[in-house]
Amino acid sequence: MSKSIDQAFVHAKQWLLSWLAGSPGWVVQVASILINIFMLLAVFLTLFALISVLERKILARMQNRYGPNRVGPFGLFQPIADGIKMLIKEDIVPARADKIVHFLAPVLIAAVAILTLGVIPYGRNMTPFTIDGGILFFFAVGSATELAVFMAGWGSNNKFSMLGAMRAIAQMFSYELPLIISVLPVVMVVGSLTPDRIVAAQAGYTFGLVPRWFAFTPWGAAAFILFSVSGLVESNRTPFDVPEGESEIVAGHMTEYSGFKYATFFMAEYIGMFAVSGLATTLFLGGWHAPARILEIIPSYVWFLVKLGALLFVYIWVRGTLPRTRIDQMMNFAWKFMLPMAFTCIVAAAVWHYASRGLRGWLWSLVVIAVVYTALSILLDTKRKFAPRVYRFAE
Amino acid sequence: MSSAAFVIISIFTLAAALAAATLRKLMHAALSFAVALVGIAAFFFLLGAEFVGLALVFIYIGAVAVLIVFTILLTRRHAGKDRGFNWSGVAIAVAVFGGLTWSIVKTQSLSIVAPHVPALTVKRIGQALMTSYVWPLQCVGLLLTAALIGALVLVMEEKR
Amino acid sequence: MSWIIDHLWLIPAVPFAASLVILSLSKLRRKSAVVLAITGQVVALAMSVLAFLLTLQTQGFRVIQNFTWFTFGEQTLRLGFVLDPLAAAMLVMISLVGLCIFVFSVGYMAEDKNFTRFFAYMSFFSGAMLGLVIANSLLLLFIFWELVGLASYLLIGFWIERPSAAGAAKKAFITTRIGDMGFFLGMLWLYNRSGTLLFYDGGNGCLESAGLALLGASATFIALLIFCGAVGKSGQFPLHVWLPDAMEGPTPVSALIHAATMVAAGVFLVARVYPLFSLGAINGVTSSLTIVVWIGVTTALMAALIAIAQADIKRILAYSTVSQLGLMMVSLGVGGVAAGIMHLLAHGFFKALLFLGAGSVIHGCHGEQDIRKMGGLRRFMPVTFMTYAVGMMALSGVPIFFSGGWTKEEILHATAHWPPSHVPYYLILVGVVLTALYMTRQIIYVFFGNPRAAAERAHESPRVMTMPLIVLAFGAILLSAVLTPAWPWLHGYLAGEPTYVDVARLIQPMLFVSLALVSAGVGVGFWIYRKAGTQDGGRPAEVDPLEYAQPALFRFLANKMWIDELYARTVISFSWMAARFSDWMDRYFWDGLVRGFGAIGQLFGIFTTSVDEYGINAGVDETTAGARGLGRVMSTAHSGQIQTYLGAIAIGMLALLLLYAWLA
Amino acid sequence: MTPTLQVFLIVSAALFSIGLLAALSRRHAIFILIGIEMMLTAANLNFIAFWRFSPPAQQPVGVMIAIFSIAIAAAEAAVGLAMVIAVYRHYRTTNVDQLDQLKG
Repeated sequence: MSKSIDQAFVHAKQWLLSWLAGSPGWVVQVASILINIFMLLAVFLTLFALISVLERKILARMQNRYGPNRVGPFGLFQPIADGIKMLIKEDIVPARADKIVHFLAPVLIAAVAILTLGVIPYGRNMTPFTIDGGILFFFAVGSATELAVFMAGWGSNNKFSMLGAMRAIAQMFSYELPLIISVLPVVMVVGSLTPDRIVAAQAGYTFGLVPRWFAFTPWGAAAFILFSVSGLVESNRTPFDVPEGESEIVAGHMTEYSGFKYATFFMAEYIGMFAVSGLATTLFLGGWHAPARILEIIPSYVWFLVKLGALLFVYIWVRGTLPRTRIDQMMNFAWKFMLPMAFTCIVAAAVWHYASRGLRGWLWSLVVIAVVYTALSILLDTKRKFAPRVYRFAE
Repeated sequence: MSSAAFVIISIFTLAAALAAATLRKLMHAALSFAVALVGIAAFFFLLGAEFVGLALVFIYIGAVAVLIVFTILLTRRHAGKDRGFNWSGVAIAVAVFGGLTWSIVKTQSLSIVAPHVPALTVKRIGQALMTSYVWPLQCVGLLLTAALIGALVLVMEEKR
Repeated sequence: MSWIIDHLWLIPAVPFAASLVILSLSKLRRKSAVVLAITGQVVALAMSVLAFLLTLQTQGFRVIQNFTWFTFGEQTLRLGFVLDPLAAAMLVMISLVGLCIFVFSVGYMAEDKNFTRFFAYMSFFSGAMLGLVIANSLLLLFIFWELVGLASYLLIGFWIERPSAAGAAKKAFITTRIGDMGFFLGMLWLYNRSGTLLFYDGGNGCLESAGLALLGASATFIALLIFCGAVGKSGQFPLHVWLPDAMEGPTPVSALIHAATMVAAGVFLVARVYPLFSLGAINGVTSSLTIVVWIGVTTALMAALIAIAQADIKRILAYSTVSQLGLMMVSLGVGGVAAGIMHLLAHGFFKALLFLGAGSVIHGCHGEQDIRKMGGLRRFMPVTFMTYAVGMMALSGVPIFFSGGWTKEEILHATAHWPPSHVPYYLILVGVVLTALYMTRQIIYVFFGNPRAAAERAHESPRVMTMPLIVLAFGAILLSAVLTPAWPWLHGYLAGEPTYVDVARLIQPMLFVSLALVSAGVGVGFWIYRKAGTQDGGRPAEVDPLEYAQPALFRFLANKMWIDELYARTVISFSWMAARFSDWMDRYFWDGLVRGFGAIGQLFGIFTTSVDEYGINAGVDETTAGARGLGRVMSTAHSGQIQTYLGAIAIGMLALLLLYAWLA
Repeated sequence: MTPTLQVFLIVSAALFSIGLLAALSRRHAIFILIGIEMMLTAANLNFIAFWRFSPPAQQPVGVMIAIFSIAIAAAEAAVGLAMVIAVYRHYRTTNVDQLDQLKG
């Protein structure tokens, strides 16, 4: 029974495709692709609507206020109202803008964000597009975001836009390195760039109790943290929303956008966040695997969504907690701490692998990470830098 | 490997490439170049070299194209429109194209259909890179480091 | 536990690594430097103790770890590590004493601006020294030998801004180099004869029967050449002059390198290659060993005499070190290898203790080193005084409670039964008396009597400096537990013999001999120097009692028997003369030759010039004019426009393509 | 009908010629770089096509060369663009017509 619920969507798709039995092969192929795309868009656009209102409500709770509560029950219809507002708002294009580039930027950024969703396994047998180098695809396509942001900045012909775009590109470039390098340990250990294989490699339980997720190994935990932080930066969210910091440069590269184009940017940011969280889930949190053997009766895609939701909650939580960083602090952090640590994770994963992947490997890789972490914090003088601030007043 | 896909991709690629070579606004040309690269990556997919296609997208669109637009931004004084157009260059390019096409068409041994080859997995590429091609790989790593440092030195502001 | 056997290389590698890391740190990271250096030393100590415990398992324990360094042609050059009682005992002594000295240095060097560099060098030295003792190949030993030499050079000249320190460093380096030259030649000779430099190699090493059989009569010369190295490093008679000057370095350096460990390396080397020395021994006597004995005796007696007349607290200890090393050499030469090494180990403890005590005194007296300006310090520096007294008694050879007494007694015992001659025995007895005498003199000058100029503002050193002193003092005392004839455990351990307890052997005639000698030395010392530093009769306060009594003799001794001056007159002035002669030859003879040839060349040149000018040039001018014209025409192709070049390349490519297609 | 090697080569030749066109006829230095990159990718396309159309071999040599040439092209682009910036700083122009200091 639980198996059929687990595979419900897969069966439904096969049933739909069975209508096309007898038509040429490419028709079935195209139909299958279209179904996948449709499902992806339906699920994630709904999720986007839901998260946008939930984020506002959660943030409101954290800031001791109510948040949206007027439209529909508990304000749940708020996104619909927002959507209608965005759609009927006037679309303003600056006179001196580069109109083609200005128009293409939001299209590209949204397309890229949605494309990256395609390679993530959402449940057992539920990967929309299986590519041999799925992880590489994710990053290859994701790297076009920078171009899109630059197009937005350039096309608007506005100083704030340009500055915001440059900041965005600088930070995205810097954090793309730790992001990708922190994925490498997993790829190395699994020996594959295919997300399905990576999820499969995390099946099973040590001592029948602790799931074999990579986040439970020292290198995996370190890489997971690095990946999540870098992912946070890549999606330009607080505390790393330097490129669109409204108190400094209006809204960065989105300054000259309004109406539906602005909504597209907004959507792309959220979908990018979903994609990074989904990849983090796949890589480190065991994908759609259940955290305990007993809980395997719950369908796999539910587990995936639960983990995704947990990560998203953490993102919102961080946004509600931390203030915005300065750009130079961010850059220093990326190059002086994140990057060496990411390389250390590779070494630690290799140590873990060659020390037979057991408890011994666990301890040794912990030692590697702890040593490098300590050395880095001594070298970077974190004790002094993160001490309580001393205020000096004019005397 | 279907003809339809080939025709679509080649028209797309060549159109984008032509745009990249002839558009008057530099920024538009750079973006067209990125589009042309997507087309070439599609060619690679079509030919079964998925990894190379992905690497091409990753490196060219993620890095080289952004570098180019950044350079355009930094040397903006003339970035608006590129007026001059050297017609002798066009003639040479057309002649080269003619010569190449003529010699390709003339060589009969080239009109072959692709044989069936096993899919080229990333794993196999990785193994090849780590065994037979490990020296070139290291050399490329060294080259990239040198290029990185060289580029930095070139653009560093001279301290006065 | 046997893990350490496979990882013996880690013992030197850890301090080396610490040194490299510290060197790469910024000058301001003092705390990190200290933590790294001391951690490295603690790790080395822990591993040494592990290795030491391992060697206790069986009698005559010995494991080797050989590996190939590189291969040239048919030959492979192999290096290796060895762990046996000799190495293990040295390891523990070096790392323990080293640790104490590191801790002491934290206090002593606290004010120095090159604090991190100091610890980097010290760690470097420690690593090299630990490597030296576990080397299983003469070549590897030589490598580490040179590395400790380098460390010694760097540390003697640590205060590089002082010309005297730089000079002393240079002197140490060059003097030891003379000995090392012999060592190197001996090594080459050995390799030529035996084809291997490994000490132990499962029966094929150069110290094992198969290897020794290949040497034959050349063994004597090889042994003596290697002994040259030991003479240089251990400051034996002709080459001892660098060691007292080496006291220009910081005091912890003197304690670690120039008292406890490095200078003992020569003794260690002789003990290590002892089979070479004793090859073909008749009744335990060979000609090479006889030379070792005589050099040792000469050194011991001479240095002890000089020590009596010195005023610098560290120089006295330096000459004492030279003298004690001579004693060890005598012991090795007469066949008491275990006794010599025991004395080396015990000496390592109490001499390090004495030097650190001296450092503490200097620190307390704000940098003053002249004992005549101290006095009465026992009231100001009680801890230093107590520990210093322990060291003094151990060095003087006070029996029963102090380790030095037992080892010295054993050396005397060994020497007394040397077949060829009894002269060394009697000379060494004199040496023992002199040792007690000059130590008594020193301690009276420093700690007794009235405070003089430098002692007035003296203060006890901080805890970080006194703790190592106390540890070393306990070491110097407790070590005697395993040295007594009643239970000669260390002797048995080193010699690979079983030991058992026999209280009856505690009382031996030699015990009374040494007791008598020491009390004679101390008593005479007290009698002579009872009023040292004060005005007495016709003698001014600052004049030494001995100087007052025997001015000529004292001057002779105070000027180190004029050996430095002798060298300056003979060796150095000879090399000056040789240099000047070579310079003259170069300037006038060879230069004259060269100039002569030059003149011939010039003449020929004048001739050819005229031919050139009027015969050939006319033709060439025309040609060059033509070439220039052609060049002007060609240069128009170089428009400086890259696109033109690129276009030309494209056209060329097209032409080649068409040519190829047309031909095919 | 499936495409033969010839048509791939012709497309690649066309791409190469377009790259050459950009490199030869435009004045702005960046265009020259774009043209060179395009010619390089055309060469890569050739390599991949030849690999795909030749009988299966032990090593995917064509693919390997393409991968290495992509890496080298990235290095070339970085240095080339750095040079463009340096030239711009020095001469205040990126127009290659005006950069003829090496004129003979």
